[in-house]
Amino acid sequence: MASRRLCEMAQRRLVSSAAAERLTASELRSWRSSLFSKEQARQRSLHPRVEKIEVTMDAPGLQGTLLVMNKGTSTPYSCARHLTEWHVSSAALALVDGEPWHMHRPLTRSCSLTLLTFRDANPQLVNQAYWRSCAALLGQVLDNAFKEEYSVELLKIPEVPVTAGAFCCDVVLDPQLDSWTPSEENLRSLTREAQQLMLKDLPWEPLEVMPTVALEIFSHSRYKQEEVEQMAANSPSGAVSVYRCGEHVTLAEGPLVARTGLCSQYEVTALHTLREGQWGLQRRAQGLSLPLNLTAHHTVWRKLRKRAEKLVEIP
Amino acid sequence: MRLTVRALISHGRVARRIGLGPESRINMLRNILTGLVRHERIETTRARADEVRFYAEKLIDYAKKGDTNKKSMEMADFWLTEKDLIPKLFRVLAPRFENQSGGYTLMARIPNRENLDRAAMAVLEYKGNPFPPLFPVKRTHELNLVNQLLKGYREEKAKLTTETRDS
Amino acid sequence: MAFSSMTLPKMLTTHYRSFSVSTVVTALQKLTRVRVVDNSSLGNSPYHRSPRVIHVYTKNGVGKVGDTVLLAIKGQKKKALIVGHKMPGSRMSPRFDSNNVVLIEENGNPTGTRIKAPIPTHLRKLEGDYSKLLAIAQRFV
Amino acid sequence: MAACTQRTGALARLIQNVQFHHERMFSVFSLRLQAAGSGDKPPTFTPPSKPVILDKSKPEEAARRFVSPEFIPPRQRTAPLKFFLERKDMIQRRRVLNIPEFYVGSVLSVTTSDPHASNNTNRFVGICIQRSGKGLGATFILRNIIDGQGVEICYELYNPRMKHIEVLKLEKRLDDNLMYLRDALPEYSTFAFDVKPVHLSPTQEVPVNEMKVRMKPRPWSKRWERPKFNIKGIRFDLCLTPEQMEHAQKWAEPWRQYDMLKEYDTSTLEEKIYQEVQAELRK
Amino acid sequence: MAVWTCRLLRLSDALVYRATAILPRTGAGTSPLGSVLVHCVRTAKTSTWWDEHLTADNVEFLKRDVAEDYSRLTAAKLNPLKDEPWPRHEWEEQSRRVGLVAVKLGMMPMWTKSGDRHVVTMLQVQDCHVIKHMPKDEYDGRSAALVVGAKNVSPFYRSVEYLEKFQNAGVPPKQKLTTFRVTENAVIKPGTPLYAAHFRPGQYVDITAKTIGKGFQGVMKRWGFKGQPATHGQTKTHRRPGSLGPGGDPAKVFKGKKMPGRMGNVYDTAFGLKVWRVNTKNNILYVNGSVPGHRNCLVKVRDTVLPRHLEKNKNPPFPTYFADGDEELPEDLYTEDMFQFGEPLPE
Repeated sequence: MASRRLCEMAQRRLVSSAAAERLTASELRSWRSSLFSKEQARQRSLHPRVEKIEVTMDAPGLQGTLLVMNKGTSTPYSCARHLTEWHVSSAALALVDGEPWHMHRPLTRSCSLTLLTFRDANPQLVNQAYWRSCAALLGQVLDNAFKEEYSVELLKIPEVPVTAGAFCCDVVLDPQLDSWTPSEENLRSLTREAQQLMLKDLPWEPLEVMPTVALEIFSHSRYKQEEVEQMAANSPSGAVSVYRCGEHVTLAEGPLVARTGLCSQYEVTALHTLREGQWGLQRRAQGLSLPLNLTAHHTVWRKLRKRAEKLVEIP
Repeated sequence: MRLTVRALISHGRVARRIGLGPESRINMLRNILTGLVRHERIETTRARADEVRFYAEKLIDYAKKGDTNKKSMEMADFWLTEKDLIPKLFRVLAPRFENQSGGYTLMARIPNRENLDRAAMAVLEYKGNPFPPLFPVKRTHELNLVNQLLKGYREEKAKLTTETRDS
Repeated sequence: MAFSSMTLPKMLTTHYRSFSVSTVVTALQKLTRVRVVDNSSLGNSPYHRSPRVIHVYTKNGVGKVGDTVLLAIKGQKKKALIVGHKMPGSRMSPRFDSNNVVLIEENGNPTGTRIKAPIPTHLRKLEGDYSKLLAIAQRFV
Repeated sequence: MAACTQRTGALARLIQNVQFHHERMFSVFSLRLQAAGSGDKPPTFTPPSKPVILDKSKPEEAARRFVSPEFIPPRQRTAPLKFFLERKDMIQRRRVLNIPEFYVGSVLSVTTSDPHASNNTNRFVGICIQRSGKGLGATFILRNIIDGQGVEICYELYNPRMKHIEVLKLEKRLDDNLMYLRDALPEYSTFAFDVKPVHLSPTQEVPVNEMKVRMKPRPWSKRWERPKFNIKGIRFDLCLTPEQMEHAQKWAEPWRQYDMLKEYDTSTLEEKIYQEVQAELRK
Repeated sequence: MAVWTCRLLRLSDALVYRATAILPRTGAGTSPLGSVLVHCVRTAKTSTWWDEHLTADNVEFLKRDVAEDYSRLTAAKLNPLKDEPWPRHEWEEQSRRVGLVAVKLGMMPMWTKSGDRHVVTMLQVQDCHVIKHMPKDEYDGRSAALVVGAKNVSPFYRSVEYLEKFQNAGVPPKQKLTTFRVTENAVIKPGTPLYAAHFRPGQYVDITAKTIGKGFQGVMKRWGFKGQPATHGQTKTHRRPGSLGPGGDPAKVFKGKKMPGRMGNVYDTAFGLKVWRVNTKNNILYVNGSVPGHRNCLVKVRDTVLPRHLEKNKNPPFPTYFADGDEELPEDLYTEDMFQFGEPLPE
């Protein structure tokens, strides 16, 4: 029975990788990353001439500030760099004409710009983006954490409200690991991985790509290809947003925050086993994180952490 | 009584020994308190500010009894050396703290005096004065991440308790 | 002659101000002026000097109720038993407005035949030594 | 003249009530009273309030509220639990021993058990000149003059040796502390042992005896004229010159009454303790 | 690195407030941030106060939640030995029990049946738990030890390291921790609550606490020297120590010479105090006489080491009094000769 399932799995994966040769996980990462770079360079070359746009800042204390930026090159981040260091370091997300916009995504038109931080009066957008980013970070950690002989398939990152208490990242591990239950120490090592990524302060680089490009990037994963198709169908422009952090390339439904260094307290709290799905035994990794400038006292943290260990039910 | 370790074992003698003697102490405090009622925010040495703070609060307590009360009128008359402030105490300050019991004043430490004595200084004020605030407004919003997490925790806990009560 | 110059009513002459104004702090010590409360002629006949303690027969030199002292009275030495003092003793025991003594002989027998002032009941603890003295007491408080 | 006869009548009643041991003292006492009566200010003697019929005609009044002062905790930072535990013991004791309401200035008779006294009890009558101590350590001092000898006894309210406390005359005086009776003329602290107790109905106000005492010549044990004692019950005009009274004001501290740090308002505390004690005693 | 960024952030945070105040841009005049007078600049990462980002509601909730936790932890420990009880041994000669940590409440008088008055100190045993067991080799190689703590404190102002000590025992963090040497047969499982009934009336105890600090004092107050006369030609010599010792031959002041200095605020022990009464409901010990330390201070109570009282300390509740045991105790335990306030008058 088990061997049959193994065969099926192998078949599925082989089908997906029919186009390319078999790669190890690290090679796969760098391959995806190089494709990402290529596409990024192509998109940049679409704007050979410097075109100026006017960006109106809209934030308390900054009303009426007008910045003249370059179209297709300047990002909200570069706008922040024209202001103060505080804006550079604490801005997590931008709001361009009322639309959430990643900090490193180039501006395409004259617009009004608001920089969002975690301590705004209404930080719901940022919170959601932060939760998504932490989940993406968790995915990156899981992708990287296992030995070469075990395959890891990251599933779609579920959208969890902040009040649920923990962010989640669904994953299907190698069938050999089906009977494996992570110990406390395993979770701690995952946490350490994440902390190291945070320490590196890597930016999340966004890219809007057409589904064909995305399909090429994720040509090794059947599941990811399906996800790309789904996302392309859902988005009005037909484009898919892809993010890269370090060498890891991931898909995301909404914008992420600017960089990993914005996380301050971060802990992987649990790795629950869900059920047998189409792609194998699904697991759900959960974690808890709080951003810089909003750290919690250790007693509060312990309470929240205890809660984050419970399985988050997604309807 | 002030809550200090000193007060705990001082057998009730909690008054600071400032000035030239008990009478001078009271007179000094009277003058400072009069200044406080007039300007609503004053700057003085830390010990004096701390000492006069108790009297400033008690005076409001008396003022809240109304100007028809004999004892409170006597107190106001004694503690306010400038008599034009008595109506202010009863008409302005007492109504301001109508719904509040205690905690009418605010004290903030400021850097030492640049004088020769380098005395530790403090700012003392009656709350609700028209001046710009002493401390930055606490910018804590219910919607920030920690509070949202705690909100989820609270709701879950409340649900749990109701469930256990029902069962 | 200081006493006669006082313009007191007549009844006050039996009062004790004129006998002892010693401080209250340490019950009876050397040079304390005392009031003799028995009816012995030695203690009651007038003399220009009030009786004084010249020795206290205790280890610390302070005499309380029940201690023996040596008096200088009318130019002679005489032993006496303390039967009350101004300094407050333990609770529930009386405190008197004067330092009272009763003159006793060397063997503990009282010199007088009657004690005029009330004496504290806890003197009865000394029943064995001073039974004769306690027998002539008029009143206990 | 009529007033005079009335007064003598009252005196006669009083004399009947009070039996004097000392013939001479009695004569001096009455003489002095007459002398005072012929003076400008007669010392006020409140005659025993006999008519209970009067009370019935009056509308129904609430009984006096009285919290014994030792129940009020002193002003300090001790855990309230300590006072609560002490109160519990005090109430337990009060269930066995009836400790009546009395004030400084009331005349009391106290019976104690005394292993040295005849048939093991000892009775003493005197005027209460001071109440002190809080909690179980509360004390009061009775003063009397017996055979011309001033005697004071400090009683502990909660000592198991206390057998019986009886109020012979419930009244207050002008001061809260009558220690100056030590320096006053002896008749002010002379009380007979075999007086019948005067009944005062529990709804009636406790009368204040506004008697002012005459003092022995100075020096006194304390300088009672000093403002810190705040004595009202002494005829200072008889023993001090106006200059001396003026001089005593040198030690006055007029600011003291305005020092709010020294205030200790126990009214709410008193009310709470009263309710608690009543509830406990009724059990 | 993280710390540094954080610090910079905070600084820049502050700078922004100030910048807005100094350079009012167009439309920024009404900003509430522009009117900052006093601003606390924090430099270290850990120096946030615990309720910095929390709303008042949440602060309230957390406080309540912690209190609930505490009561739960305490309640759970009321019967701690059911799962895996440690063996209990019988008392023997030479056994040494654990002690208690108690709060000094104050003093009050008590009377014996014969009417003698004694003053007693009331000690309240408040949330006293065994925190840790240290076996012989871990402690000092001579005897085992138990760490006992008392008086719950808020976790919001304690370090993580301190709170970790209490996690094994599963009890709320305590204000005071002390170590008691015990014999091997008297060890108790961590997390066990200790009660006032650990001691029984008639027993004798030693009490250790920090004395009231008196500050810098002269020799008369500190060591009880006699001083010099007030008059008779004294010049500036009334309360001075006088000679410090012989001159030429030793030519020095001997070590340990009593001199002026700081007085009090050191640990002191009162030995051999009799326990007159024990209140089992409120956990109060009534101990004879006075006890070092000020009111509301935490004192350490243990069986006395004085040999003359060993006879009276025999057969105590061993290793401690367990509330879930078979023993039913009345609310108040007295010694036989103590007068109980509710009882009828003695003769």
